[in-house]
Amino acid sequence: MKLLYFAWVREKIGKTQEEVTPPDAVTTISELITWLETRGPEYSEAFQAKSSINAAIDQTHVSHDTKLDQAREIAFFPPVTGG
Amino acid sequence: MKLLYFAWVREKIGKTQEEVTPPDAVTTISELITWLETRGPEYSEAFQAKSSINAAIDQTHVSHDTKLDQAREIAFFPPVTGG
Amino acid sequence: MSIRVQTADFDIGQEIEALRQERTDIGAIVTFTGTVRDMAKGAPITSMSLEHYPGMTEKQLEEIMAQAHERWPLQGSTIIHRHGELRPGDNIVLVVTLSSHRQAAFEAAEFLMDFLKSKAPFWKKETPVEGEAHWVDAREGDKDALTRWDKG
Amino acid sequence: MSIRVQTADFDIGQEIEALRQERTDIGAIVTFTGTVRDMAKGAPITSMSLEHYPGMTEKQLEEIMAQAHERWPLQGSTIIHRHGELRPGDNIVLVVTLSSHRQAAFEAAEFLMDFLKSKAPFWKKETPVEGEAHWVDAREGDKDALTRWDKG
Repeated sequence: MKLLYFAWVREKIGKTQEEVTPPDAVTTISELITWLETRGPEYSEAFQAKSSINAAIDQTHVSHDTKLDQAREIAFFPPVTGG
Repeated sequence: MKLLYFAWVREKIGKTQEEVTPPDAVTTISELITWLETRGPEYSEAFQAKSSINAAIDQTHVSHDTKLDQAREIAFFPPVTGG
Repeated sequence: MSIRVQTADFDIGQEIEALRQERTDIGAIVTFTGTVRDMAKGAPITSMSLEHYPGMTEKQLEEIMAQAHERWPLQGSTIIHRHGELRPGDNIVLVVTLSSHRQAAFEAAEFLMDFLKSKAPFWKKETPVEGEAHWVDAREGDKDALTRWDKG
Repeated sequence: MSIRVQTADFDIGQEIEALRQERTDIGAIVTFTGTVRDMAKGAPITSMSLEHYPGMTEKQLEEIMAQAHERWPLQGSTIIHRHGELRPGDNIVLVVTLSSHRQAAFEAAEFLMDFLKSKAPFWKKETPVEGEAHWVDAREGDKDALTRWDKG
């Protein structure tokens, strides 16, 4: 699956996007975050304040307990500040 | 005092303005209307629907029981429809 | 603050630029433009004529604009209201409000429009395609709209 | 209905004209323009950078605009949101709504702005005159503003 990072999540992780293949046990956004945090300090720092991290599956806002199912594109970003 | 008429009040009375000198007994807007109605059928027709007639003394909206006092300019007009 | 009652048309973009100029402290600009509709109560019209009370109009608009500036943190505002002969599609009225806060700019513009609709001494006369020209009746809803701004 | 996410500036007057064209059935036109303020939390800034999520932004704006057209009798609407580097005084966002009724035009414009502020995937980074560039914190008030449109 393709992961996208925006704003300070992107800056902390140090990349705008990447392809990952998490283990089968990873079935929700929350589990995906926990798995990502094991990949290095840049991830654990980026996801430290979990309640401030928004997620989108295939460009739709979702909560952290949402199932990944056939997700192709998952994005992580801080609360939005446009307008 | 100077009287001004607008919109259909103006059209019914047939003039845009006039100078009048009502008797001393006329002390309120309401009494002024009653006196004007004696001046001819065009006035009694214009003031027929009294509750639809708005009045202003010296360019400020007033109710019909307002005293004329030292009024210089009194205007009569229908409910406004601008904007 | 700028108030104009005129027969001439106005340019919305120009009016905004006249207020904002080179300022960099503005966060929100709201405009409301009212235009002549081609239908009135289901019947097509060919033109509309707007009469007003010169002197009282300007006085009232100045008072209400001062009130708006007291109630909301505005950085600028403009009211332009046309009078005379207008045709369907023509501009009638323009309100522009500038503020550092969007809610203030929106509310002040709505407040000014509610006032213009229910208190400012303007009268509209419509000429329908068929039948005689007639004065437009006041809408009770416009008075009701204004009361929502009453305090306490 | 027109939605654009772009780095280029926009001209408010032109956007209004593009919607109204020669139409004579419109009664009310509301615009909201958001601009970059020179101060953030009391400290002067030199610039602002806006990042967004290409694809998701457009998808979301189309959905919310369709919702606005369902809820209010709109005759046209435009949303333009800029991204990239901006300076104090620059335009950020434009919303235009056309309706035969003024209240509908006002409410739809406010609804679209509340959505843009609290849901659309844009992020602002400010560069202060002194100190380091920082990402702007979300305001709780913006989320609250959106909830007022929730239906029973």
